[in-house]
Amino acid sequence: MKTNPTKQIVKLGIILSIYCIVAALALSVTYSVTLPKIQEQQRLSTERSMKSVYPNASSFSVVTNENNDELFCSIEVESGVLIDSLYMANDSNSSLIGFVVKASSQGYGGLIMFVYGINPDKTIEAVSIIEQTETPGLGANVYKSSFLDQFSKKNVTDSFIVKQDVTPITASTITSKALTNGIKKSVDFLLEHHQEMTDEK
Amino acid sequence: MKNNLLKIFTKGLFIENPVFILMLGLCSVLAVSVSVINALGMTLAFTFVIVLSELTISLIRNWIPKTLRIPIFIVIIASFVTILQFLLQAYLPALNKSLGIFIPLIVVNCIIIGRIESFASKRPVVESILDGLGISLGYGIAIVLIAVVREILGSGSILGIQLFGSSFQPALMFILPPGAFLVIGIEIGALNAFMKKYNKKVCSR
Amino acid sequence: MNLINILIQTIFSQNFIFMRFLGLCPFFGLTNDMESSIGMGGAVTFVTVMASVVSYLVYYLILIPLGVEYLQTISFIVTIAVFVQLVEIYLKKMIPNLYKVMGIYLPLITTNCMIMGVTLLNIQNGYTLLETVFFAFGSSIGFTLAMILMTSIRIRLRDSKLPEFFKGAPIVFIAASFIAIAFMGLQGLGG
Amino acid sequence: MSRYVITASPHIRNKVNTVFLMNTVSISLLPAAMGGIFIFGWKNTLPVILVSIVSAILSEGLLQKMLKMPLTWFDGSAALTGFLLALTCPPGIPIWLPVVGTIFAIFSKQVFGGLGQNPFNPALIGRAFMVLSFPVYMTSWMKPFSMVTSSTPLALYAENGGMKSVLAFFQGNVPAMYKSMFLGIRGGSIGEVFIPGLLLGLVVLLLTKTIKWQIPVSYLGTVFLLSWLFGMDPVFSILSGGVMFGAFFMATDYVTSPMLPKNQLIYGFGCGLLNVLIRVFANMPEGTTFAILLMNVVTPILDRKIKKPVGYIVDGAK
Repeated sequence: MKTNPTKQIVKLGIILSIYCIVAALALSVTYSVTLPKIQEQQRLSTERSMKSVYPNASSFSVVTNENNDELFCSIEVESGVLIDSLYMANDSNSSLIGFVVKASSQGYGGLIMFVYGINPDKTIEAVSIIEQTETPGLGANVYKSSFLDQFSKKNVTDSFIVKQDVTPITASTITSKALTNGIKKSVDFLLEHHQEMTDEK
Repeated sequence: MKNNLLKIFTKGLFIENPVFILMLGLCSVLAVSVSVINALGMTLAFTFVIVLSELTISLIRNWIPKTLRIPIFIVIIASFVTILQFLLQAYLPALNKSLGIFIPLIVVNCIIIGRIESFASKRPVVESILDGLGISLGYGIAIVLIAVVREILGSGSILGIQLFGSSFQPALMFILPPGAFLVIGIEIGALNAFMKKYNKKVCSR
Repeated sequence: MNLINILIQTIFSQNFIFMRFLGLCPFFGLTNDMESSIGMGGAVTFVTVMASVVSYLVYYLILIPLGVEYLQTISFIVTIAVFVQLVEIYLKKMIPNLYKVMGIYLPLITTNCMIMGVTLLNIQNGYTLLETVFFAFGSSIGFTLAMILMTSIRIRLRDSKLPEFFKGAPIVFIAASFIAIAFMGLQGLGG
Repeated sequence: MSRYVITASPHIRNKVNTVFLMNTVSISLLPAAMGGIFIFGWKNTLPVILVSIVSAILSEGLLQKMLKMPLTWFDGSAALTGFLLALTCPPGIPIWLPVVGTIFAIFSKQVFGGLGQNPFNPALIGRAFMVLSFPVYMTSWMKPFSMVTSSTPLALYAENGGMKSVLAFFQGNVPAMYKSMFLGIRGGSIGEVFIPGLLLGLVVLLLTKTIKWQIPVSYLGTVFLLSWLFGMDPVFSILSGGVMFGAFFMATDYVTSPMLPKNQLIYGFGCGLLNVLIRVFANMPEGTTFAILLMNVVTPILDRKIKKPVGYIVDGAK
């Protein structure tokens, strides 16, 4: 028994399309159900990283200009150092505690993403690593408090030079330099370009 | 009958272990076996996709034209993988992050398409689910066995709990790529040696 | 400069086989002799580059305008499967000689996770079309290089008297481990 | 063409020959080793060397027993592997480190069927394993004639921005830099620093016809020219790190390097090229270990593809 080949192809095409449509429908339903939850998770993870810098702050808001456009969104300060965004941290009386900078720097094994706080008295509040792909056991120790704590209360006018005023992670000079340099360069850039920040200090 | 179902379930564990014996789906096995937690998470993700895909395809196996079977299989697997991605992003974002690209890559895992082609597209639903569960368990056993060795030797911990004092120096190479190849090689060798001994014993009896 | 860095990284320091564990099935299955490794390498290179471009276009010209980026996984795998089918039909009809060489590898390619991986990473890394082409080309060359090196060792192994324990698959994995050790020295090449 | 059938190199099946060969290489290592012992003090070096040799011999015996292979642990090859490995270690490392390293090194040889079958240089695999696994210890160097830690000149080059900082370390005095580099008054591995000893060892190897000139000459020549090209002081480049040690004692290993002189030239060139590329562009300050290992992988292709060696196994020839 022979069937018309064109008819056959059309028939197969219709069958495959039905499968695809059913699949796409199922996916869009799942997507719309899970979407609020996914967005919630993303918001939570950003907030968690900012809370790690200013645990007492009650709200964080993106720093904007007069037109409500975000300032400092994905600005490359120098090759490898990127300011992702700048937030203001306010306490429950909505008075300013400090600024949170989300930035990244090119490390040994890829980008190191981190946040840190700048206090109004021009000192670093705390540094926290969001994401990194450094060598396990070496550069990956960048998240440890033994390394990060030395930035706390450091004045932004300090020199930030590894092996001088910053003790590197054991045998991971490149990673240590990447983070130190990332903080220093982004802070310098912000102080130079952000009027509001310098005014208040 | 019961015996037969049991056989379908257990064959994936050792005799037809997808990783150690058939050596399929190695990419994800080697990549995520740096820690036992990742290994368990990957097994969970894999189980979700293979069981649901086998179930679905076994249900509709009479409505799949033979010439279109591979594209339809792929569409169904890919749908379940995408659903899995949504679920992970919504409920287990940390796991989603640490498994990274190997979640969407479950789509091209040769184990799944192989089981569907050779089993689920021909067998009834219950058998297909059992087959999926058995294969997942075999996959899980393999990936966890590799991860246990790599995590102990490479990080000195298991499930993130430090096993030794601070003076213990883990050999970092085991959590680097060469460690993955080395550990799976030695484990397959050991398994072969074990099977040989076991088979000989069976024969002599 | 960035393009050259992408090439160097994908071929050496971020080699898809030794560092990223993608595309392992043919790496272990087809490295018994030089001809099939190079043949597979060629077929993979062709399909990876073309599939990357097509899936790039699908993503930016169809998925994004329609606002359905979440269909990425499913549309990419369908794109690759359809593309491989078309290549097979085309080669069979138009260039039968090439088909004879590449034909046996083509069906295996749809489930080669390197190709799917490359198309996903192109989007994940936010590459431009040109960067996509370089990334796809570099990774396939890196794949081919890995295939050739593995074959080199396996040729050597044929003459060896291996201990019983390691015969077969285990020694191939262990040899791959040692090549990966050597590749670790190239970390950082290409930035 | 030829009636001879050659199996994988080397063609040492005779036990006496193996022992003789291994001992020649071991003896030629002695001057460099003694230089290292003198420079870094016997307390920091001698235990490393002795433990390494003993542990290599023991692990060879143990592995051969476990894998049910013929016992050849006293033919000198395991001892040589241990000796070579110890000489590439930084002085003063914890004593368990060479033990772990030699076990891995011997494993990498036995796994392929023992001496003559291994595609990778065992001592180098052992060292690479140690560098990747315990990088903190393997990059802690010692200042000559003291117990103070210091950097190697290559680490200065890699981490602090090129020749400038190396020269600054030597107060800008180039002849003084050459002199102290030549005499081994610098941080480095036990066996790599004392250049006169290495050269003496090379002379012994060449005079006894243990090795041929091709690999060392093309290796060092390539390093010299390429580092010049990339703006590194070429003399500094060949005096620093383990290039000389690698070119004389590691790259020339019979089992893992090509057989034909022409291929040996290509092999040496490849080692030199990779070595300089790693030093200048990659993360590691020194690349000798990994450069030679990468060329080990290529050796079978060189031997079979570029030119078929005389006596290449033709199917059915017997």
